[in-house]
Amino acid sequence: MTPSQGALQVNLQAVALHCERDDRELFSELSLSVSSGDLLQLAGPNGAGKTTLLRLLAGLNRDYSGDLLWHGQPLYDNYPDYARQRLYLGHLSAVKKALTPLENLRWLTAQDAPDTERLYQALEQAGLLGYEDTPCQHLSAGQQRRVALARLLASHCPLWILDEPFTALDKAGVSWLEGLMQQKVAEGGAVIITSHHALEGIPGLKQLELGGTS
Amino acid sequence: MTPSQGALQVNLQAVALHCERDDRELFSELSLSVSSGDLLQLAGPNGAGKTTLLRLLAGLNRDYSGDLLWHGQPLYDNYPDYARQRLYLGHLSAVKKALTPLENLRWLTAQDAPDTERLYQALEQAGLLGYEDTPCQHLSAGQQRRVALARLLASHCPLWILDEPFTALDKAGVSWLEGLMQQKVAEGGAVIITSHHALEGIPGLKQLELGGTS
Amino acid sequence: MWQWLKQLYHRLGSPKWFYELTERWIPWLTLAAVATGLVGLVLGLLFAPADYQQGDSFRIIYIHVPAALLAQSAYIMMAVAGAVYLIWRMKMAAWVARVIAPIGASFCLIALLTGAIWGKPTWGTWWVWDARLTSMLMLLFLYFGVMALQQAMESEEAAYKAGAILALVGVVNIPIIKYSVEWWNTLHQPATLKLTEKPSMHPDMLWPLLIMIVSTYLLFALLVILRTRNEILLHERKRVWVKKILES
Amino acid sequence: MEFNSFAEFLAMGRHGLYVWLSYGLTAAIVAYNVAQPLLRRRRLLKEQAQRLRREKRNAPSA
Amino acid sequence: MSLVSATVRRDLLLAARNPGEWANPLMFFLMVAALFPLAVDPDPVFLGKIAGGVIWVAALLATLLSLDSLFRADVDDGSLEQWLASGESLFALTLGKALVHWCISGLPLTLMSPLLGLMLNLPGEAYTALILSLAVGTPVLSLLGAVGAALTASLRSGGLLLTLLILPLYVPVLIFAASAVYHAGIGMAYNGQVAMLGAMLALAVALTPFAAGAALKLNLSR
Amino acid sequence: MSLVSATVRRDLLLAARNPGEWANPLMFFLMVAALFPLAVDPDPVFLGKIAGGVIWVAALLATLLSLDSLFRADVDDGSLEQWLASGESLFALTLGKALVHWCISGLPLTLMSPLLGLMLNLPGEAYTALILSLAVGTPVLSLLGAVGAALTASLRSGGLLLTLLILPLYVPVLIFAASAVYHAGIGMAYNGQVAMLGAMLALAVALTPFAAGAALKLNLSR
Ligand code: HEM
Ligand SMILES: Nc1ncnc2c1ncn2[C@@H]1O[C@H](COP(=O)(O)OP(=O)(O)OP(=O)(O)O)[C@@H](O)[C@H]1O
Ligand SMILES: Nc1ncnc2c1ncn2[C@@H]1O[C@H](COP(=O)(O)OP(=O)(O)OP(=O)(O)O)[C@@H](O)[C@H]1O
Ligand SMILES: [Mg+2]
Ligand SMILES: [Mg+2]
Repeated sequence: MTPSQGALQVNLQAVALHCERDDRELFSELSLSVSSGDLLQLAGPNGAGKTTLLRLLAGLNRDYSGDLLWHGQPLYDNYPDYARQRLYLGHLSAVKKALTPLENLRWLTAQDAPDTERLYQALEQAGLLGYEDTPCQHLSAGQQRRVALARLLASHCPLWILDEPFTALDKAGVSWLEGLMQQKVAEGGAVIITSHHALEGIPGLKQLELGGTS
Repeated sequence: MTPSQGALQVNLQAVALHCERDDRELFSELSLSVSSGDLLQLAGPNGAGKTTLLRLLAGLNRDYSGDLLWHGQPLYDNYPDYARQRLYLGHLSAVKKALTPLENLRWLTAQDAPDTERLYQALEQAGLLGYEDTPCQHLSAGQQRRVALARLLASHCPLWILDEPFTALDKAGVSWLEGLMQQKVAEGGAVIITSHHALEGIPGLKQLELGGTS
Repeated sequence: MWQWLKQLYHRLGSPKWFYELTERWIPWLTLAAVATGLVGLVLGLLFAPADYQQGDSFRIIYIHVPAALLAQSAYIMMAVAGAVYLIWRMKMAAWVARVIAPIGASFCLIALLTGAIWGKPTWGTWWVWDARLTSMLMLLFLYFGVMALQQAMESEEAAYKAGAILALVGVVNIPIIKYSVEWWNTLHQPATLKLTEKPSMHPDMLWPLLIMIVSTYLLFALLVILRTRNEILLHERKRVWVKKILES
Repeated sequence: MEFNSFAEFLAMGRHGLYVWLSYGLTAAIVAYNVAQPLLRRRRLLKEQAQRLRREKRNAPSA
Repeated sequence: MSLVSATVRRDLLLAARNPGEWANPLMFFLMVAALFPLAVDPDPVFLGKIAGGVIWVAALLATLLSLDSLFRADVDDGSLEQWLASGESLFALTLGKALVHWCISGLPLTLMSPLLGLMLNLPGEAYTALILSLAVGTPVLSLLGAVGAALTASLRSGGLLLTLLILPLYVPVLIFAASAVYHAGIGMAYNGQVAMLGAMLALAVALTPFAAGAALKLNLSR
Repeated sequence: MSLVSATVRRDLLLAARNPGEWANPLMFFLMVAALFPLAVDPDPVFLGKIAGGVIWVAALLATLLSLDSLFRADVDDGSLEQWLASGESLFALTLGKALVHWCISGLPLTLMSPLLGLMLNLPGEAYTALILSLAVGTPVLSLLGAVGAALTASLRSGGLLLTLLILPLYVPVLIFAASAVYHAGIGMAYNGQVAMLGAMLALAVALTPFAAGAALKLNLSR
């Protein structure tokens, strides 16, 4: 069941998406396609609909019209398969405060089930060395965010969908995460993020600007 | 009791502060002073202790040794007075999801009790025109943040203490907030913030770098 | 036959069709409900003979029994409509299901209140923990639960789905509740008082009752239609055909 | 006809209170159920018509 | 407008926005009272004897459950932090909170109680005592509860812990109130018990807001 | 390791880290049963007659209270979003959750019940029936409760609403269980009732996880 390393293949298409919230049209006739090697940033002012679009793409919200295709098939025809190929990280990071970073990471990566060695490595790379066994409620905002991000290192999903991943990260953290994304793209994966950060120095970055009213 | 506009006077001193968490020393022998016209940014990597220091300065955490002085008096000798002179905005924004921006703002500014006209103006400046009567649960992350920030406009406190105020704001929002802070400083107020943003183009910005282990 | 059913289903799913059809039905339905109601009441209150045991208090039966019957069938209808929504995502079904809840709860309340009032002269007490009374009370709670849940949900779609799921779980439980309560009541200490066993009623008493039952169902249909039309207006307000109605 | 006079009808053979209380409560509940959708319909039509007019007015300028 | 009155207004507004907040305790009250006949014995004479006690236990549990959210939401969204940052008297704030809580829980329960009395066959003489004891007793429950809610406000699974802290404090109220209703039911005087409840209320108004205020400060150092 | 077993393990770990999670329902159970004699009549013979019913009502309420947090925390911290994003079968997940819930609420209650029996003077013949009915009945409570908890997971003041939704569904369990204990107490057979409870358990295991899974999806579109 674990996808083999070699077969990193992303092909996600959105055709003529239309979505409105509370009588306000967020986007319409929006089409996009993301395939291996793409790094797509959704940009736009507050309330433009970035989070909404991201959740649609992740398959977490069906409140739209239009088509979402994964390898040419409607997304929901084989949702479990899609789910195993994409990693979604939202505003909420699913980190339990009472558990340690290691325990949290083990749950977060349960589907890939990497061995403990791998988890330690991931935590180390995320800059949490020395905190593996501290309950997360004793960590700072940025450190908790790093726990959630550590799962990027321990997972095999070819497609990452990240909502404002840079929140609370310091400068070192930001460039570390940028590096990770570049590496994923170079390996043949793909990344979709929303961020108000200007992502500099990342080759191949595509931007999709969503218009807003505010 | 309302402080008059003319008497903007800030004089906050920390002398030889020392704080440790979980046996790890966050800072020691830290002294700083903030007075009218100052804009102080606490910087440093994740887990350096920025939030901790900010909460000490705001009088929300007494778990330290050293002295905190407000106009030369120990902070806690006349805490209610200090409380009315400084505005604290933390990670959590005290915005009730079931209420509208206007209702939320009215509670947030209850101590200053500005009239409704003023509140509308504040919301307008915060870019929330047209959303005054939408329950906050229907607003995006950045819009909710803007509701919390709108109180900066409707309050008279000379000292602002803000923890990562730029979170979730788009570019327009960031420069709007920078402008607000500059204006406060120019009026003779003072601002202390933590942020991983590089604050550019703000004259008189002082930075305090906290060291970290990560 | 199958084709016809399919066609009917698609029509029912169309708010516009429903709205226009009921436009024509409403006067007739109102007329029928009021007429049967009046006839039933006149016959029941004026012409039916007094019960030889209970005297004239038995005339409460003409509202009590129809309301009790309706309250039970309305719950099932609500659950069915909810299921239709869950399975086929038919918006009309969601609106109907949502609209039935307060109406069904109203009739349930009527049955309970009239029953309680009736109990005072016949049993000498407002309430006993009789099997039927207890299960009726539970039905009221189930209605309230559905209403409160829909009320509490933030998004409309979630409210419809949550209401439907709860209604379905409740429908499985209604027979269980009913039989367990009956069984409990017979095994436990026998109830001191019992609902009158189904009497072989005098036709002069029975006819008004049947007419009232018909009238109540007609009234129910009317109420459901009226409320559903409001839902349609609200949700389809941006459709051209609704705009026309609004402009006229 | 079971009753000889209106007073007798009202008295319902000593059970008037109970009978009329039941019928009264029922009437009230039914009346509420009938009135609610009618009033709501009126309000809805007014609100939505207003909204339409507002949108029409704003459409060219915006 | 001071922060206290602003908070009272906001909380009433929230309750109005979300009717569940006051309707749910009421329904719970009804249901617990309905469970007892099912679980023990539906015989009316028997029920009449335990009615006062059952109604009071139900009222107590309903109050208890509605307490959980008293400060929790304010902790979670940062309102509490802002309270503390405001420097205003915590005494007044907690008193205001308890007042709002009583308005949306104790008051409706009191008004509803005669209905339950009917269903459980409460003796006719006991109704006045029931309503009186609830009217004086439930504010005490709200005030004491505020202390517990303040202590557990920042805990995740506070609900049950709160129960544990508070139930023992509720015991005296329960004893006097139930005894008032019971004595009324057998035609005896019950002013003594109601007077005791009144005294408890006075004491609670004077003391619990201090305790609750101090407890809230604990949530401060996080 | 699949997500289901990982979740079961994580939840057990969380319960171990925070003993309140399983100790509190137990204490509540004890206290409600202890309140009762205070509110009604402490006469032992009288108590013995109602003991079975009171113990069951207390168990039911204790379960109910502990249900509130079943999915709430997972919604708040984003775990639920991750579940749904994982694409794994929700049936298994909710079944796992209900199982964990029973292990930390129903099971301790069952083990604790004889103590309460002693306190309330339960007739000696009724102990087996009490334990048996709790052992078979409380899993049903957990399973039904999971549906309610899933429906109310994303609501702020879900706790009481949950009660409202679930209590009517608990009535049959309560009736059969209390009647089993009662009949055992007066020396009559009670296999019928226990068999009914068993049937309910089978039905609940087969059906409720579907309903709970569907309900969890509701929390998705936010
Ligand atoms: C609050 C109290 C009461 C409730 C909740 C209640 C409930 C019900 C229900 C649910 C039914 C319909 C049963 C069915 O056919 O499915 C019913 C029928 C009936 N009830 Fe009541 N009832 C109450 C009090 C009374 C009283 C006090 C009387 C008269 C002494 C009474 C007389 C009847 C009769 C004659 C029928 C129709 C005959 C039958 O279907 O068996 N009810 N009631
Ligand atoms: N409640 C707590 N109990 C014990 N230790 C804590 C607690 N909160 C934070 N710490 C520790 O204190 C240190 C400083 O935390 P703080 O939140 O002040 O960091 P910060 O500088 O704000 O970081 P960030 O940029 O990530 O927000 C961290 O190393 C953390 O582990
Ligand atoms: N639950 C909801 N119900 C109704 N409308 C909503 C809801 N959530 C968001 N909206 C509306 O949808 C619009 C887009 O919201 P979204 O969260 O996608 O914005 P965003 O681009 O992510 O903004 P931000 O940069 O502030 O995070 C907003 O105008 C908001 O008012
Ligand atoms: Mg967003
Ligand atoms: Mg911080």
